[in-house]
Amino acid sequence: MEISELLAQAANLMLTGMVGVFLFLSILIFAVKALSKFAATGQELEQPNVKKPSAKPTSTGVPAAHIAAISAAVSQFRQNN
Amino acid sequence: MEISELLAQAANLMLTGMVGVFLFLSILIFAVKALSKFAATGQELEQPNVKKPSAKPTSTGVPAAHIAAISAAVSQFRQNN
Amino acid sequence: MEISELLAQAANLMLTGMVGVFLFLSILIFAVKALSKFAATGQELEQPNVKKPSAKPTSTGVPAAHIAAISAAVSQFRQNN
Amino acid sequence: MEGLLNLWQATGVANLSFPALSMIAVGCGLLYLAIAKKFEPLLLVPIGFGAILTNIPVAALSEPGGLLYYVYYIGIDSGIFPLLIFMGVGALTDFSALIANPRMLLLGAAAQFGIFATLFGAILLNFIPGFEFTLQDASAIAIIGGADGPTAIFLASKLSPELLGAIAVAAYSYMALVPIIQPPIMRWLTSDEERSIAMPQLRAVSKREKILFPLMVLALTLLFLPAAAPLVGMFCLGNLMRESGVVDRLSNTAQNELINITTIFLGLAVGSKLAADQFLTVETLGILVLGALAFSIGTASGVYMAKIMNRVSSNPINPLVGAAGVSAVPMAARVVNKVGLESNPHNFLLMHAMGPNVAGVLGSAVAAGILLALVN
Amino acid sequence: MEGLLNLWQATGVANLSFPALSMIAVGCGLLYLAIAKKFEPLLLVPIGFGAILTNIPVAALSEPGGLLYYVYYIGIDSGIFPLLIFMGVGALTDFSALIANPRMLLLGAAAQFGIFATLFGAILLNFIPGFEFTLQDASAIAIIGGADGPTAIFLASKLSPELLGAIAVAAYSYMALVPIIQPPIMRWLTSDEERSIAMPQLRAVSKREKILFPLMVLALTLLFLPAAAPLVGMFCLGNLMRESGVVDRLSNTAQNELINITTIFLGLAVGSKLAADQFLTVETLGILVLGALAFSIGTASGVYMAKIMNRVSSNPINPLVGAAGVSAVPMAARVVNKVGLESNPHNFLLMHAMGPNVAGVLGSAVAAGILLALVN
Amino acid sequence: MEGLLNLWQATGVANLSFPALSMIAVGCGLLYLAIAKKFEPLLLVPIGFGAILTNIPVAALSEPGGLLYYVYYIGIDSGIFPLLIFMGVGALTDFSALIANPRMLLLGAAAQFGIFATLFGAILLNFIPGFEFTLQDASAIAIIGGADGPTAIFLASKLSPELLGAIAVAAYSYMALVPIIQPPIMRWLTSDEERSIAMPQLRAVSKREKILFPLMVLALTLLFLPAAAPLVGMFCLGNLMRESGVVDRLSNTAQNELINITTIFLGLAVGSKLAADQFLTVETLGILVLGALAFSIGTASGVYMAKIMNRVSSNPINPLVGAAGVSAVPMAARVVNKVGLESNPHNFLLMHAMGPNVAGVLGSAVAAGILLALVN
Ligand code: NA
Ligand code: NA
Ligand code: NA
Repeated sequence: MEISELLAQAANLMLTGMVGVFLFLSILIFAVKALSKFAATGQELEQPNVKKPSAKPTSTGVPAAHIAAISAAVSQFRQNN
Repeated sequence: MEISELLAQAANLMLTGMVGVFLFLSILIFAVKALSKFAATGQELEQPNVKKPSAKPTSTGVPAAHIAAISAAVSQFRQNN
Repeated sequence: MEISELLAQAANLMLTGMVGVFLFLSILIFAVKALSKFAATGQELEQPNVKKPSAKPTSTGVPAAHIAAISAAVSQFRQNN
Repeated sequence: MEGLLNLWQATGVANLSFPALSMIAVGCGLLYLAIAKKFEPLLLVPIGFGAILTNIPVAALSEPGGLLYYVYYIGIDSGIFPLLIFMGVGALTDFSALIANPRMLLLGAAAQFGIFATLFGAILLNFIPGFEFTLQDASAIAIIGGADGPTAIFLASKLSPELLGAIAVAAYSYMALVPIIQPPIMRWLTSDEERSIAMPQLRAVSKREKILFPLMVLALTLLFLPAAAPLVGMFCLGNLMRESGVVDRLSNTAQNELINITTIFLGLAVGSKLAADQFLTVETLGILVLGALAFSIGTASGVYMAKIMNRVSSNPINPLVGAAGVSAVPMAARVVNKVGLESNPHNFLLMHAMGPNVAGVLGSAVAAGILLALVN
Repeated sequence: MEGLLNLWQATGVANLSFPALSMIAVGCGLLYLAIAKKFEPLLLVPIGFGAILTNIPVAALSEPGGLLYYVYYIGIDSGIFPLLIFMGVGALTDFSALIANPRMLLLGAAAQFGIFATLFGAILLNFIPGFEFTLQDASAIAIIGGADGPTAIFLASKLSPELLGAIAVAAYSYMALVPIIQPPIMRWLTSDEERSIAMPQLRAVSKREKILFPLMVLALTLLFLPAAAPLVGMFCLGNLMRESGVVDRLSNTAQNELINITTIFLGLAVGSKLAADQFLTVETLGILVLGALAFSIGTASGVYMAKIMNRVSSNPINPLVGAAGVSAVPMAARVVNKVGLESNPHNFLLMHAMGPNVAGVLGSAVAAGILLALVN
Repeated sequence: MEGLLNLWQATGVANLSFPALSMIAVGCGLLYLAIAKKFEPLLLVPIGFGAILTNIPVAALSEPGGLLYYVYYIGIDSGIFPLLIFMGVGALTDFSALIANPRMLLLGAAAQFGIFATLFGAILLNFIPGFEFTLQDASAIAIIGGADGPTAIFLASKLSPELLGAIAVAAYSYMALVPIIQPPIMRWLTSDEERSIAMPQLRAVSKREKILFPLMVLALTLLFLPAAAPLVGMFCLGNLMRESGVVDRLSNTAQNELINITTIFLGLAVGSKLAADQFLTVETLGILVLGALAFSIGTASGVYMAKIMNRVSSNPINPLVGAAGVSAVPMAARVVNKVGLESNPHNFLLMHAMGPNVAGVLGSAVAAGILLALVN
């Protein structure tokens, strides 16, 4: 295949792809908003950042150092806000 | 195959099956009784309902709620008997 | 194949094998010594016998009784030396 | 524009059929029961999710090369997953109550009448136009009455794989419904006086008995019903690992990580059999009716057997414990305890019901072995 | 003597080639980065070790009958390992921040421009003699810009398996280099004032929303992009197991033992694709250049999108959080937080960056689905 | 009646053969040793149980379609299970004692004479009518002297799969019997004075040495004995994961769940090779005799080598530690410690014996590599 033809296809793919990604995630935005309204009909609320206690809190797939960093940031965040 | 013939086979299977199940489990009754006599020749006894301590007591394959219910029942049972 | 021929091959294998094993592990001795000199350029040292604390100390693949025995021996070793 | 058109033609909207949509609704229904109602969530979450995945158009997850296809052929078609689950269940089961009172095995035997009566009933259904169950189909459906998920999946995968999805869903659904199905039958068949019977405390059981028990069950299987050897054998291996006390790390792994991993995949694979063309049939309706029948008959037979034993025996037997003979461990035993407490608030039947309860597991494995030996 | 001669002829010294030796050096380099520099060690340790093993002469570990051969064909060729990792990642992901502020999804969408621009760039490279990338190759390379290891491996195994080794190594290496690649771009595109913008605290999210979120994502995938169903489906299954709260033992196993076991084997299998004849090519060089480009463009697009949104929106949006849209969870979000603190030491952006961060995971899975639908 | 007759014909009683019964007795014997005597229970429980299962008539668990068939072909025939065990053992092994005193490697080398002398002995047995061992068979049998289960299983599966059952059983049985086999030989070859020799305390070992050690072993294997690369490579991967300190979650999984799951299946698969027609042969008798011989010669060679080293070296070496060179970790090291304490109650040799002990693991992997290179 000629490179120019491939380039045309790639450009087309770039356009289609970005439109597709934006369409999909935009629909998801509306869906989440609808979901929140639906769910707002009285449910116990949780803090968004509070991790639910886990049976094995030390092994969550992300390096422990990251978790420590995140936890520190969150607690600082709370103190400062 | 005619349904009537199938029905005859199913009836036969029902009879054979129930006889087989009862035979097998009845033999097991005698075997367990023999086993108990054999084992009664002096061994440290355990309470039948005492669960042996397990390394991971919280994850035993049955929902935790069930275990809690069973434990509660057992302790009540002991208090009442 | 004649047994005598097999025997000759087996004897040859015995010789080659032992020479090979000794060669390999002897090279390893020199390599480890070289490694130790290389590594001696200032690093935090650990006691050779101190097991690093593990997330699940009780399940290390060797029977717990062995570990207990080894630990006991090690602590005695330290007291006596 | 051409790209967007191609993309549109690859969407689900452009490829959705009504049957697939209905099966996705069924999957959502199972998830609802599992999450909101807590009905056997460990199985119904992966089954429900697998049902949704398998019915997604275009994605072809259950066709050769798809994830669910691999999982089904590696784990279910081979029989490996139900056997691993059974090993884990064996490692989780404590047979003390049964060893202390082995007569309870008769209750576990009686409850299997639910299986064999339903087998007959499934063939009877053939008189209705639209049903054409073979003896294999009938046997696979009837095993729902065993109230034992892995046994049902193992037998169905051998005898009637195209019905496996409906059978597994029926089995787990009715196991979750035990607290609703059983109590009315139990109350109807017993008097308040019978339900108040107290049973003597169970004797202590030695470690040696508990170690030898799984080996003895295996020996009897070997001698009298080798067709049940895969199921009973793996169950006994798990139980021996538990009771021997020398391989705790293996026993713990069998009870936890191994059974968890297998459960996720088993559930997905079962769900992958809930494709529209296999599930949305009149047979599924028949299976659901027959499954309910099987549970009810099994419960009733257990209770009746206990009534008979109570009459002929010197030791009093509360007829309610017979209902636990269908297995559905430990749900059925808890139901017995609850119904018993209604009549006599000081009579705790839980441990007494554990005997027939685990006997029911053995009983349905034996029944499965008989069906494999005679029908296969 | 003959024996020793035979033994000599079976040594590596007598069979070593320079290319194999170079690849072993590459493997050692990856181990060095993983162990001494702590760059994505969970993946780079097994990948680096696998690269060494696969290039050991005579041993033939990656040829039929060898361990790495089995692991590759069972786990990668089938697509199973990346999907299991994705299930585990789903079980580890908390979508609260995204549900509280769903507009962040636009940032996750914008950052995918890194993928599609790189796709175009890869085809452009064909003008240089020596490069002959097909659309499949270009798509597989471009997905590096998704900053998501399992997505890249899954797509490459489907579209361009012979480039898989280089693509996976590039993806994980650049993910590890996020703290070095992103900050200059972020600082270059934003003013100090913009970087100091504080964002309003996130609202609380209910349990019901968190349970329904993965199901909704699955529903949209089903309707609009079923080609993404394997990836998105397994991700949503993991997340549903986490949030439903009724199958904690399955969720814990998916987050721990199952993902660990899969990670070891996935790494070894990826490493086994770092054979000299496949890796020491001019294409690899192109892939490394294009991968860096993809990350940079993705970062820039995310930041630009955030700037645009900040202008049109009533709620202030710190443009830095756009950089987290490339995913690379949670590294990119931490980088955002760190760069933000430089301009305003009281402005903690971490939780705000988690929204675009997890949106980026969805975004690149969607992009992968589009590529599978249109290019495959 | 016909049904019951069919059922009878499907029983084990009607199909039992005396050889199968004998093998079931052998399986029970292994279970007895494992549970009552605590002889290597982690392996002998699944092996013994597998031996019983495989000999159950009618059930055909080891024939195509049966569980044990799948487990054997997936895990042993491919070599995957022993390699995974070896990775786990590597993750469990601490090489500090060996790095501190690398001369101990000579003891690990000397003890391998048990392997090569037994190889010669196995061929000698061919003079007795009924024995017809090939060089492959003889090599697979001789590796029992390596006192290393996974190495023996890996080599036997490659060289002589039909002898695998007997070889694995002999290997694990003699490993369990180390406390009975070794002490008389050790006492016979040493004086009380020699046994009382105290050894200088071991120096501290740095983290860097421990990280680089497995990589160096791998490098030497690559250069000089690539045939040993699968075994040594997986062992080194496990050890590197342990010592690197950056992938603890992978290392823990390799040491625990993964090795446990593999052990259950490996044991069952080995047990499945204890079918009557393969085990009840005169070869098995020969294997048992040769295995005992191999252990004894290996012990003696280790002790002799230590005596020689003690004479030529400036640092005192207690000859007992040579016995640990056969590996059988950590049993052999404990036996050394115990026998040493009999002569000098203040002389704790355990840590000094760990060096030759782990050297023995490397030594037998090297010996296996040489056999694979020259005999295969
Ligand atoms: Na049952
Ligand atoms: Na992404
Ligand atoms: Na050895």
